[in-house]
Amino acid sequence: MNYFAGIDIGSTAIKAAVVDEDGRLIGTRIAPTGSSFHKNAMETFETLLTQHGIARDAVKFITATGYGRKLFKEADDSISEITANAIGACEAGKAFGGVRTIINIGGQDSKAIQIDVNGNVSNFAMNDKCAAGTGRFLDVAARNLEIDLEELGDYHFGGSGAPLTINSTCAVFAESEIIGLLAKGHGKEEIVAGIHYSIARRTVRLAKRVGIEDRVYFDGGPALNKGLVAAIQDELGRELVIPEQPQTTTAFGAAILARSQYLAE
Amino acid sequence: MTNRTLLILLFSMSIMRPSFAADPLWWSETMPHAEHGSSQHSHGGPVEIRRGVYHKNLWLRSGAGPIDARYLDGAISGRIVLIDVRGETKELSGGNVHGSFGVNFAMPDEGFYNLHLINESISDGIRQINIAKSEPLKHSCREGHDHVRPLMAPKQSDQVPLEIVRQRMAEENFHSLLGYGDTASFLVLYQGAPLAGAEVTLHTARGWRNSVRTDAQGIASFMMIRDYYPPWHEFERRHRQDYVVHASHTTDDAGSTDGGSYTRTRYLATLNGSYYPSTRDYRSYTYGLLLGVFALTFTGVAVYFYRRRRQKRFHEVRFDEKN
Amino acid sequence: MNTNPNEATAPAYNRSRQAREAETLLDRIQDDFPDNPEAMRYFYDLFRRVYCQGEPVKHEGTLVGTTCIHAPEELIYAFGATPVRLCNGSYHYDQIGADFMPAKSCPLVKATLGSLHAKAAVPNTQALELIVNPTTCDQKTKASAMIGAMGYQVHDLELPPAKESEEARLYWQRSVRRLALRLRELTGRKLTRKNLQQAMARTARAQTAFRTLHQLRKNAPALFLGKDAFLVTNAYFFDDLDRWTAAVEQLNAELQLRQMEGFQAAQKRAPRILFTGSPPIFPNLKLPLLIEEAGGVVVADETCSANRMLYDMTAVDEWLLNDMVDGLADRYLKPCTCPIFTRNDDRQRRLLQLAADFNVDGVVYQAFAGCQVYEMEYRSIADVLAAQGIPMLYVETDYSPDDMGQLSTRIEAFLESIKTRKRNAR
Amino acid sequence: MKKIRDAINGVDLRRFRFLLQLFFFVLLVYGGYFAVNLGQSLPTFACGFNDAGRGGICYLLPLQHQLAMSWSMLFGWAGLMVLQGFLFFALWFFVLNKGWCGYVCPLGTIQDWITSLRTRLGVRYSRYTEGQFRRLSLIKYLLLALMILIPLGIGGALLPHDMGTPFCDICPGRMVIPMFTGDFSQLTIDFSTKTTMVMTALGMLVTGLFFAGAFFKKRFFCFFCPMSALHYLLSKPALLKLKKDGAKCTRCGDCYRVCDMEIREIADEVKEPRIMQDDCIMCLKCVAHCPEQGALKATFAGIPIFESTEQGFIKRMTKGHQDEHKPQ
Repeated sequence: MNYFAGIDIGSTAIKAAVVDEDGRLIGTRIAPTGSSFHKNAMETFETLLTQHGIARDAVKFITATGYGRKLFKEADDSISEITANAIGACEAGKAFGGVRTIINIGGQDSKAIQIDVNGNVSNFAMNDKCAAGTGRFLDVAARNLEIDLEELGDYHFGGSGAPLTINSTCAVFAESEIIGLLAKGHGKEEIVAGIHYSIARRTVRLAKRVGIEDRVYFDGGPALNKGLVAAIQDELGRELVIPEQPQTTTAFGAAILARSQYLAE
Repeated sequence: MTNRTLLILLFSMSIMRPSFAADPLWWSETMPHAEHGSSQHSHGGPVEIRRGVYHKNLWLRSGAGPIDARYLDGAISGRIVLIDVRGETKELSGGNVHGSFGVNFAMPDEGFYNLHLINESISDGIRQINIAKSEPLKHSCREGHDHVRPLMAPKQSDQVPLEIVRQRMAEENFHSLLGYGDTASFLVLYQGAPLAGAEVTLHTARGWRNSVRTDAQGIASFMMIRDYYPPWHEFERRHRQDYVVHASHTTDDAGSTDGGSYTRTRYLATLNGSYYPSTRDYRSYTYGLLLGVFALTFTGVAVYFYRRRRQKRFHEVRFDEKN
Repeated sequence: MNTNPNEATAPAYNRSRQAREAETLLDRIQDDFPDNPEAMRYFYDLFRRVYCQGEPVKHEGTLVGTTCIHAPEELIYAFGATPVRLCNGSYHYDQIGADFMPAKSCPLVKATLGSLHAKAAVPNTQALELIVNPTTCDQKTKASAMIGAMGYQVHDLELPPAKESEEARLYWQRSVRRLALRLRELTGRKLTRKNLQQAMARTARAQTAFRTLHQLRKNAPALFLGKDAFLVTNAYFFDDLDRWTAAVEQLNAELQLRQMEGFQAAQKRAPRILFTGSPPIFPNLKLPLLIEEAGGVVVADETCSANRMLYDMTAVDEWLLNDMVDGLADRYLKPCTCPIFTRNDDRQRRLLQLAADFNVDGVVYQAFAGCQVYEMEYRSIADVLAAQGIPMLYVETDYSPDDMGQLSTRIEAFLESIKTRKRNAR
Repeated sequence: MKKIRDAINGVDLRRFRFLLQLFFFVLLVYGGYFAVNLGQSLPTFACGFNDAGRGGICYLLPLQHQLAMSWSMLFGWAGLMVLQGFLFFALWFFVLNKGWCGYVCPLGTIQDWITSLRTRLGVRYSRYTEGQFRRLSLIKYLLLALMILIPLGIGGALLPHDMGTPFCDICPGRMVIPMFTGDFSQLTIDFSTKTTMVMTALGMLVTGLFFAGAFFKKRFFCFFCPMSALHYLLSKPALLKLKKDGAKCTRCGDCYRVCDMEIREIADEVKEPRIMQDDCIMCLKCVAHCPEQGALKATFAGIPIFESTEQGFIKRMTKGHQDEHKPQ
């Protein structure tokens, strides 16, 4: 049996995915990027293989994606995460009846991608170089509020009052604004909801730039944050399609591409 | 008795009376009574156009010059022969044309037609043979101008004993007009040969006349005088005036005919024609050039100052082309 | 990134920050790509000498700085002076220039100000006796007084904000004639028919060489990479006119040879990119380099550091000074597709025609953060390109290298989408 | 084939045009001496007053003449003749379109010679402002209307007969062209009637203006030429055409710069391929001065015969650069 792997080396986490000859997802694995990401990436990949009892030789083609894709020399090919994300989302979205718009929030960036029925990118937009509206923004906020990243979702729904307005979109200024709000005695719940809405507004603006069509697929780590999902849905005015494992869509896409590239050759 | 009937009486008498026959007979293009009908101007004098075909009216007049010659009311004896452009001869009969005796004939082809009247009478033992000739031109610009050159040459008739042939001017074409100051030359032929020393007289419309004798080649030349002096605003560039040329020749031929016997024979040939104001009479180079030069200078100077002024007012930067 | 400053042989100058910036880029241009044309060596060496070793700019007579393509250089040459284009691409000077201009303003103008302010700037223009500053965009217009305050003589060459009307044309012609007066004062020489004719002949020869190069880039597969093309046109800013022309003619000859041999400078299916928007000026060739490193090839451009500067040629009807100068004025105004002008349609049409002529697969639109006119024209350009089915990537960036990673992702994704599109089209 | 095409497109138009104009000038002004006769329906100023040398006659002369016929004739059998003349005129015209103006017209050629004299003297040309241009451009239609209405009025006996050819009276061609065969008889004022006096005086004024105007302004008279207006009315089906591919145009305005007739549309119009305007004289200088491959072209019966090319432009400009010290 031949297998194909996709490795997404992102700014905060390394994601690996393996598919079989029929394109079925065999397994995925997520690990923090850390400082020596090359070593970590290899480890993640190899651990994934051992978990599923796949020999290294059986993996016929590896496609790397993410910021570290160029430096991962073990890969057979590399692909930008936008394309990989589109392919992965298109494939994963089939379970939901097909998707045409993808919103991805990563550690350092956020993207909106429009794809055609075949999963080809027809348009995309990315945030500017600042970290506003990205996973990093959530990170900073969570640290300021002294709560875990995973708890943000629960806080979002826990508030009694309306979400507060966070004016600053910049992660650095938002930090001081949050501290100010805390000092004024506002509840963490309302602040968290405010942060989610702030990100949601930015994200939706990005999505509108590429044009929203059909179902909207939402992936990336922050897609696990129920509060953020609710805020985006609220701003967007429609339901989001969220995969089971939103972090690995891109790696899955890379793996699918690895398979089709191998079969094409 | 009205004047008119008296005139007719006088006329009929005059034909009877031999002394009248001494007056020259000549053809005229000028309509005797302007109120009759209408004619159109064309290159070659007045014509009547009937269904696109040019017709010429010519009236016979008796008398020395245009100023005192009479139109004839009744018929006159003699033959009227028309030689058309192609040289074909046709006898015409005269009749009443717009109230006076004359002929009317069609001129279908472009070019010169020759009309001859030959009339003779005897009185006091002198046989007088009148030969009145006219050389009308038919030309319409619509026919174009390419065919003109071969048609220009004058024709001679072998049917008349004494003939005056108008010589063509230099560069003459169908549009050429005889103007004041131009020289008109006539060749006098007797029995087809140039006749030297014959007396030729030219009468102009206002009574001026001049007589010269033909030279060895049989040619007599006249310079046309200006005899048209209207106020300038009434000046007409196309003011047509008749002239008539007489030439006579007397021989000692004697004999007798139905009219009696004679001891001498006198031939009297006439040829009529038209002349016009010369361009020199109404055109001025001086004023023309003055005006032209004025316009040129004025425009030139105006543009120069306009450019200068703009340069100053807008501080327009212009470059000196002199290196 | 790939840095290997050759410190052993380079002089001390090499240690300055901006020299290192230039060095890094030159290394990337030279070493990261195989099969650079032999004739490009002249340009690589030229940039190393001028940017890394601080060689003074070669010139005859007075050196006259220009801050935009609208300054008619033939006039400057005709007065026996040498023009040097001061538009700067260095991040180092951009940061210095930030002292003069708001941080959010155009990096090009900031860098220009920075380089004028810096001592021993690069390119080394020594003492500029006059700077001709066309009043193009707001930032260049306002830079005039700042340059003046640094002690330079500045001539504001007034440019109308629209170019369609006859009034604008006449206004500009007057403006150019006034520049001639100023140059006469400066040089003390007279403008003659012969001088101007010779100056025009020189630039016409240079433009002819450029046009030949431009046409050679129509070839598919590409004979020549865009990064080199930008380097060539950037050299025109400061290089000796005749020397530059000869080098380009040599390059053309080599490319023609390549054409006959069926050479490929990039992959056969490499997406052909039309570059438009804010000008890539050495050493800020970030975007064209990223495109070509990601496997695309820049086959044509519509920027004022290359095509817009050199493509359009002067026509003269009567070889009289007045007609020649007016003809020059027209050439610098009428065909210009700079977004500072009121209407956008000439630029739209130019892009569509370039896209058609060069068989372009996609357009990359660079807008310098702070260059509002390019930012504002983005939508209208995007619309006409979309109507023709030509994909476009809009990139807002500046001279800082911070966004390199993110940009490379976007560019790669863009090229990948073009490739899929082409695959599907087949 | 491509070589021939390149050679044509790279032609030195100035020279080519000079020679062709000279040829036609000799043909039309001196042709009569060589028995050349092209008839009287020529769509160009082959002046009929040049009796001796003319190789054909400008259609405006017979046209005015014919229209001055009495109405009964004009609207009767003679009308057919007028139509026939017009047909011949139209047939001649269809061949060259306005090329008759830029290449054949003797009066135009004379103006080009005057222009060339001016450049030799180093005097710059004048241009109209846009407003002036728009207003002056209408004059030719006015003249055309008068040129038709006045003879018609004469035919209807509404106007004096001596105005029979009103345009010829004021056309500088009548004065200027016969001079070339030594006939100066037209340089006069005709005092025979008031009308002729006024008309001939106007004629002389226009002649003076013509020389001064043509010196400062390229093709000065052509702005007012009623023949040009008549041409334009017939120009659509003509064989020779001037076409523009707007997509290839960079609107650099080079064509407009060199245009003797200051036609802005040639540079600004990018949608309509049929670019010829009413003032155009089809000198094709615009095509020669266009640096964009195929942006402007002259076609004959749909076949491109002269096209703007980069190479041709560069060749012609290089020649201009080299003609040092010798303007023109």
